[in-house]
Amino acid sequence: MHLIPGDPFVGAKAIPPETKAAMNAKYGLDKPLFTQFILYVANIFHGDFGISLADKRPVADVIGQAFPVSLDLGIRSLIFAFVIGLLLGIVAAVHRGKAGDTIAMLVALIGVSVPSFIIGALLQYFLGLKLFEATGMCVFAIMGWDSVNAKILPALALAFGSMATISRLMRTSMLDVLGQDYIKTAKAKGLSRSQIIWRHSVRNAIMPVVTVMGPLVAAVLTGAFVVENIFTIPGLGKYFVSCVQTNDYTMISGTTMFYGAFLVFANLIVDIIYCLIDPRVKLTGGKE
Amino acid sequence: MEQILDVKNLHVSFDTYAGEVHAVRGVTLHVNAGEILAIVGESGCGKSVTAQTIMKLNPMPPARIKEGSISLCGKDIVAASEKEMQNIRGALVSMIFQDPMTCMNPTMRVGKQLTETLRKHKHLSKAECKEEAIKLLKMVQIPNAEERAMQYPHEFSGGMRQRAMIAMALSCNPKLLIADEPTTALDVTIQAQIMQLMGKIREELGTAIILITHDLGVVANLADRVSVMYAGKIVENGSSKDIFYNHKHPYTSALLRSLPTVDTDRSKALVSIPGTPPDLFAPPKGCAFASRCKYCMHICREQQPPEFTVGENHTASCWRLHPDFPGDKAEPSAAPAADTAAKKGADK
Amino acid sequence: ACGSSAGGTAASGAASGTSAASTKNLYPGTPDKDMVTVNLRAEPPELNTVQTQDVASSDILRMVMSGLTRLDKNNKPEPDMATQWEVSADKKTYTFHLRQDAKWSNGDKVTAKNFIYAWEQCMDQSNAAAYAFIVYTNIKNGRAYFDATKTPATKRTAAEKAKVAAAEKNLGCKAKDDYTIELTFENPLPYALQMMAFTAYMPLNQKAYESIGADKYAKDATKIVTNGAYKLTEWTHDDHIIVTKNPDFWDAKNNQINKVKYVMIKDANSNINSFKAGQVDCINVNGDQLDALKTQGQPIESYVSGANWYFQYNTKKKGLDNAKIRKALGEAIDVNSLVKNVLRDNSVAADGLVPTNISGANGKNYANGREKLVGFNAADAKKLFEEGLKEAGLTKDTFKLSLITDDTSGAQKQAAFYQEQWKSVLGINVELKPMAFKSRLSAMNNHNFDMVFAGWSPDYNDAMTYLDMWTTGNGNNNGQYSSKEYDSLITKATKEADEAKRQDYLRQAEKLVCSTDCAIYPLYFETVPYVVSSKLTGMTRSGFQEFDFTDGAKIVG
Amino acid sequence: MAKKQTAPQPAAALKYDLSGHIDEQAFELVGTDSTNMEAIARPSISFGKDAFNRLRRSPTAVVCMIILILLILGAIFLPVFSAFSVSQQNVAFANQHPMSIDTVTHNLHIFGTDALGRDIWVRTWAGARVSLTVAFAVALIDCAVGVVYGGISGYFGGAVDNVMMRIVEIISGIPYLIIVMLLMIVMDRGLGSIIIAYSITGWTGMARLVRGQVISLNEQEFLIAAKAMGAKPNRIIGKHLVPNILSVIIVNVTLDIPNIIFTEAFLSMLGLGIAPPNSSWGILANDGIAVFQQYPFELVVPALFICVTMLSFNLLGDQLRDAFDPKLRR
Amino acid sequence: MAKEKLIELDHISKHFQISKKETLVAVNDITMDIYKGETLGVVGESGCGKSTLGRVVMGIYHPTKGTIKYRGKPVDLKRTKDRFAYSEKAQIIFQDPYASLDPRMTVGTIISEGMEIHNMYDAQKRQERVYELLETVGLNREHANRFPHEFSGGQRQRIGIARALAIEPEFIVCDEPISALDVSIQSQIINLLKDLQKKLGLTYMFIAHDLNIVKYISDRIAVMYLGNLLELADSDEIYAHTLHPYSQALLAAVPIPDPDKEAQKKTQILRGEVPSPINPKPGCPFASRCPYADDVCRSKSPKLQEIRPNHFVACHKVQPE
Ligand SMILES: Nc1ncnc2c1ncn2[C@@H]1O[C@H](COP(=O)(O)OP(=O)(O)OP(=O)(O)O)[C@@H](O)[C@H]1O
Ligand SMILES: Nc1ncnc2c1ncn2[C@@H]1O[C@H](COP(=O)(O)OP(=O)(O)OP(=O)(O)O)[C@@H](O)[C@H]1O
Ligand SMILES: [Mg+2]
Ligand SMILES: [Mg+2]
Repeated sequence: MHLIPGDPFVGAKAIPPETKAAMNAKYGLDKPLFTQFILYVANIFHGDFGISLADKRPVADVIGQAFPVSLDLGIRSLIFAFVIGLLLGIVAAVHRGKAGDTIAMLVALIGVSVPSFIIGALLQYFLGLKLFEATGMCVFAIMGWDSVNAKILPALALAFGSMATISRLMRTSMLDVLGQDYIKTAKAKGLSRSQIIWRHSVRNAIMPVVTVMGPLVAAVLTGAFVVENIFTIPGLGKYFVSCVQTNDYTMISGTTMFYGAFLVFANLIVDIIYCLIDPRVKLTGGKE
Repeated sequence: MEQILDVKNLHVSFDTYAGEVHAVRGVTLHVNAGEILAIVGESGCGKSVTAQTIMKLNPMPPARIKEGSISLCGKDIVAASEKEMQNIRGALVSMIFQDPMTCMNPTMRVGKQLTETLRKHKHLSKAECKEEAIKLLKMVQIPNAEERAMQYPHEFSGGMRQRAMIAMALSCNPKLLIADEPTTALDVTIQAQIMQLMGKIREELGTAIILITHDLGVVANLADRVSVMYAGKIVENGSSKDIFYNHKHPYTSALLRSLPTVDTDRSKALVSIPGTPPDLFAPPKGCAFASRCKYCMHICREQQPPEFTVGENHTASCWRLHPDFPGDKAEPSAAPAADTAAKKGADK
Repeated sequence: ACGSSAGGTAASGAASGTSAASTKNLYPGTPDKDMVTVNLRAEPPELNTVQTQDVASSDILRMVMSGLTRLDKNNKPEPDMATQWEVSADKKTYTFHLRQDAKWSNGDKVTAKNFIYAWEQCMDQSNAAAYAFIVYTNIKNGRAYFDATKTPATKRTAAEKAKVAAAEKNLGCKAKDDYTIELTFENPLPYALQMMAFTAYMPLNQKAYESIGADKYAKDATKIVTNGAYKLTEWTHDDHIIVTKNPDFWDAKNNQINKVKYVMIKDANSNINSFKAGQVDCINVNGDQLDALKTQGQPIESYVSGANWYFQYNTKKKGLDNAKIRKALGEAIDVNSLVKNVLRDNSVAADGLVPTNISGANGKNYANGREKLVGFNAADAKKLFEEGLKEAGLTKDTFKLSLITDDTSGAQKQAAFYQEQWKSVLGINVELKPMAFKSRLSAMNNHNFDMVFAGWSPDYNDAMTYLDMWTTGNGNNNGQYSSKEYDSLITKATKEADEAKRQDYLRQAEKLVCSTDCAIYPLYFETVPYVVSSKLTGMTRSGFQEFDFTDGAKIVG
Repeated sequence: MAKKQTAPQPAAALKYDLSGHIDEQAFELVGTDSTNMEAIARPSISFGKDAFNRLRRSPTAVVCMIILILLILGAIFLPVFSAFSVSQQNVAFANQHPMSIDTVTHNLHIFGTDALGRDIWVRTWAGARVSLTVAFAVALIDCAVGVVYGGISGYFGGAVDNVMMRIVEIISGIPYLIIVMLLMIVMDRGLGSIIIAYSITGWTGMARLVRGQVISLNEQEFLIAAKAMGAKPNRIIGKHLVPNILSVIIVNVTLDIPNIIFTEAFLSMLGLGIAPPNSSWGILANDGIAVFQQYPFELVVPALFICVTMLSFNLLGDQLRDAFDPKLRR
Repeated sequence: MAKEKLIELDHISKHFQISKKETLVAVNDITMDIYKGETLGVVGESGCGKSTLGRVVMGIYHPTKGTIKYRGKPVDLKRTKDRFAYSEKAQIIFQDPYASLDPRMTVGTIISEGMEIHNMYDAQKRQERVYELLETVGLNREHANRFPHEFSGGQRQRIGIARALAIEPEFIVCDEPISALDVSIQSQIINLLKDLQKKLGLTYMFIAHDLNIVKYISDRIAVMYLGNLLELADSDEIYAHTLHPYSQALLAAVPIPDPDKEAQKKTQILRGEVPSPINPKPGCPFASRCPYADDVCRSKSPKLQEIRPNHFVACHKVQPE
């Protein structure tokens, strides 16, 4: 970690060299690198990620406090992304080649085409400020994370990108399913179109979408930085970025490790969900 | 006899990227109550398209009924709306497909899939459906029906799945069952089970069956009547006996003789039909079989042969059956035995 | 951070021309009648007075903690925990008398020992307090104490303990009784009373500090014990802080706002949006927002922050060791155009190194009557540059220069402006190197730069805070400027008790460093424009009190 | 196109009246027609050509291609032929609306000026240069590394595959942002650094894709046939695998490029983009977002360019995927 | 006919490790010889290991156990050199005419690839040979520049045959070359294969599940079930004296394209399902469906025995008289 130029204790003011040495001693940075590393690893086994050099709080505390917020935001945005994305994908697939398809895919494409910092700023301006000025009511709060109306816009802004991914994936997989023989069977039974779509297609079409949820969770959590910054949300995303900029290396390794572990966990959850919706997959074995 | 299905001069085309595919080019056929009609023909000759058009299962577009009429139990299918078709499908006519592995929804319990038709058409409750599902599975001789109904398709073997598919198709007692190559994907020993089951069903339930297959052995085993298709047209139509013993069309005859049987002499070459069937993108203007037919005549290349009646319920489309056909001048060495009969039949 | 003395009506000094009376405030602010919300912009990283070193933390600390003195509306020290004091003739010894009714938030009495304990903690080398030097260089024999406390208290050997005890005995700070403190300084300290309001000199409740533990102290709302006008009642990290009026505070009747909520909005758009949407009552605005608000007719206020921005040259680098070249590089910049067209936030072009809001001798500000030391002069710049290059044996093509800036968009924008100015006036291409703040400081400390666009904000309200750093070998003298004359001027000023003489030494030094030798080149003094909702009046904002609600701030309407 | 009738017409085209008597001549035996019975009605067309034809017929694809070509040409030429340079300032004429005339040079600012009075038109095109260069360079590197890595991993399988895929998992397990940021801080700012930083994490997606494709192709009978004929690995990879996954690679690259443009914008947003006074779309958008409430067009211009480019690449990728889709071929 | 052994399979097994605990026994302990110039038919239900056996013989899969001898010499297919030499002698034709041709190559390239690999002829001669081969299999020379997807199934199958013939092999594994084809096309291919055999003296291992065709084309027939060889005999012998209960059921199940004969035939329908080849139980593999199975069958696996001259059967119930 010492590769990064700069020193964690450099403040705006120069600190007398004696004080700096004292600081290094206090945080164990005067020891040889190797010793520092061993100590760090040893501490991690005790659940101790060290003390954030920028915040002076234990990294574990920072993560413990900020991550639930990020998770809340992430889950909300994933729900948005999932529900809207699936609907768009279904609409597009069912109306393949027609206006519905074009519109749904255009919406999705715009979702991937506009960077989240622009979407966030626009949502805040139009749905936050302009709506407030028009109605005189605080329909969506502009900042904060303490009320329900504050949690909608950020989740939406964060959802856009993954929503686009999901809807495009859903469209492809839905088209695939709609071309399957068992859909023909269902049709031959006299089921109506909506019955065919909802009873026979959606569940099967969701499965490939579920498999990308793992990486999507990662994207959402790390991408949260921008949105957390715009909407002033006390989440982990911004620590994740700012710790690199401030050379806060206990925080860097702490968050990286935590995210790594979380992503493993998220993938595990995705696997479990996959097993729940696909009866062919057993938890122990592979696919048939 | 009561006619359940009457298809007249059916033309179906597909509009594809590369052009129009004339998949069905004037099919006329009918099915009587309780009989088994087999449709045989080479791959791509339009059997499945014909069958699916009867139920209007083809996605339209790209498929398009260009001409013709279909009457199912007196209902005009061509004019029927999608809503009306939904009420007809499964109730009046149902269908089973070639590959039982892909024809069942992998994420739905077999019992539920089995009784969806009942819920839709007979509005049975969930509990009734469960009972019904078990009954149906028992009907198609699946052991442990109670347990099996709660399982998913992947837990079934291929033969069991095809039997479950049959049960599914029969759940609403349809008048007509269309079986599109029901045994092609199965092993012979399993095929024998399915054939036996189909025979039994026809006997016990009196369901008429359209059996689509490549396998003339299966036809011989099950069919009452046979329609032979080639390149989107029916070239010969007749009772099973007519087709096997008294065929009038050179294609039928070549087809039958190209099959080796247990008794075929191994030292002799098989009778084979050279060439490949025509591409339905550009069907030939004359008889589609002309280029592969060793009896081909000038007229065959120019004009499509009309349907000639050659016996009771036996028709064939070949210019050699035309009353003006002068007979074979220089008889090819191994003329089909049927040729003499053909001349006889052509004298109306 | 801060400190203050007489003079300096900063808020009015450089404020924009708008007067609150003529324009109507368009924004009613937050709906809550009991609480005001202001944007603090960043999470305060450290509320432990021993350790704190930043503006955001001291904003909160000045609300919840009380030192011996506090700053009034005009940044003048007034009594707080000390009700009165005596000063010795040599201005080296101060005797403070504490009020006897003051209480900590845990109910303990505030005593003289609390102050001595706090200062000792700050000076204790093993605690590694960032502002230890501001205590130990001032208090008599503080340095010896600092040197004695290398090992942490818990690990000291008997010999070390004895050494520390001896050093403690010699320290210039004594609790004469529970409510009297005698404080002796190393040198005459004319700004000692402002210094007593600085966070490093605030008291500490030893019992609470030790039971919570130094590492955990003040890391949460429940882990801090305060003695100030407000109590820290809510702290969601990186989201908001709420302070609530302390009814037991001696001056409680003058504190009219019940609760203050500090939010931490960084994004510029969110900042203005949340103000307009009535989620915040006071925000700082940037030049673009200021223009738009002005057009709308919203009254704008501002204060001089005391921060000055300048070029720091690496005087050891070939070419930049030439004073003419250094001067030419500075004079080539049309700062007035920058301030007017680019910044547009009422900042003013610098005429010297020490900003206008710093107090000086005779009750007047230091900058009052100072000669103009720097400024835009294209013709002179060109001439000096040619001469300088010749002297240094360089040409425009062989002279390669780079400028390090912060990587914020504002800094990068300015850097692009300087780059273009150098190109058009001097005809040289300067490479820009944007860096993260910490990386920039590290490059500076390692003397690994040609030029840096840097800023300095005052620690206390005296010109010395801008000047002593350029002495030979000073930790902040990153350009390695070294002048015997300069060093002696600063030493003289330190020892001088007479205010006018002292100011004269300082002015000579200032001229030497930024005009004659041109080791640095001051560009502009920062002004902070802000808007306040119509709900909130009477709040104090200045370079030394970024937010203060104790002096008559009110919720109206 | 496919309707050409290849059957030769008999010399004497006869007309037959079905109702009446038919000439005996018509019943003359001609026998099998050996030229026609194996005839293929459709003209020969290679896979690539077929895909290209299909692409050409899609208006969306054509429009996208035109837009992208215009963008590339614009990026190459427009900054050179502009009245302003990228860094030229007129601070007294800052934040002007599009189509305003400069007070000093009296030239037209087509997209107006930015906060330093620089011409947004030329900065946008110069930005296009940077953004597109980064995108293409990264895509190329990703592609090269990913194909080789994924190809080796998929082809050899077993333990090699296991180890190689674990490495990929670890790399893609660490959020790419942190890797890129760490690298960006260690390295000097500039185009090269951005390209390297993003390439270091970017190739894993391609590697996985290629590996999956190779594994599924490996089971294909035509590959087994090649192996049965004694083909060596280099032949199998070069002649069979690569051509067969090429379409997937192309599609993936097309869909990857917008992501890279996106990342560049994001890094610029974090202040990690290229150094001023150079411009990139990310820098422009980031500058624009700060003032969009006051000068909306300063955001609209770069945002529009980013959107249109991303849209074009995405749509083109989708169209390419359709064009290459074997299911749609007949 | 003096029978010269071309390939000898000695206790060949092929297992696939599906997971840590599950082993799929695709081919189980098969010993048999393939004589030069003969056609050995292999029949059995889907999934019984026919293709796997064919691929093991081809050297595409390495046998888990057992050895293969070619012309009396053991070939170690793990060695690249051996395999390369062997690949010149043995070729394979696949079932799926769609998947077995590289869609990105022209027919000409597909056919000449083998010759290139084995460095046969120069470029021009190769081209001529491509035309020659195309005509041999009944296609036109113009087809050399076309792509596989433009051909019908039967045509593609013929291209596959041309490819196999290009390097002039001695031995061809035909892995269900006709199952995917139409009746009328099947006979074309069979006639073609027979012609080629006569002309070039080829040896075939002909895998199929249509017993009528196997009988027609093969000199000897091997009946497989669940990876095991159950019966091996001359073609006529096996039909005349079907000994194994499974072979009997298999033959009986084949429908005859003759309504009268079908009507008379009494089919005995097998009950029960084919067990899974994963971790197979000991005992006779057919025991679960065999109408004659007893406890011995269920516990002990039968050995292949010569019951009649050149007629081998693996069944406890069929013992030499
Ligand atoms: N969706 C479609 N789009 C275009 N052409 C189609 C479509 N479906 C079928 N066809 C064409 O219609 C013709 C008849 O097809 P059909 O499926 O009826 O053949 P089949 O006789 O059932 O063959 P098989 O025995 O292989 O099932 C074929 O040439 C086929 O290519
Ligand atoms: N590469 C492989 N990995 C794992 N299992 C395999 C593999 N190849 C074949 N198997 C399994 O081995 C068994 C025998 O397969 P094989 O393909 O030899 O059967 P087959 O007799 O050729 O069947 P079919 O008639 O369907 O072609 C099957 O259960 C199959 O699933
Ligand atoms: Mg079909
Ligand atoms: Mg096989």
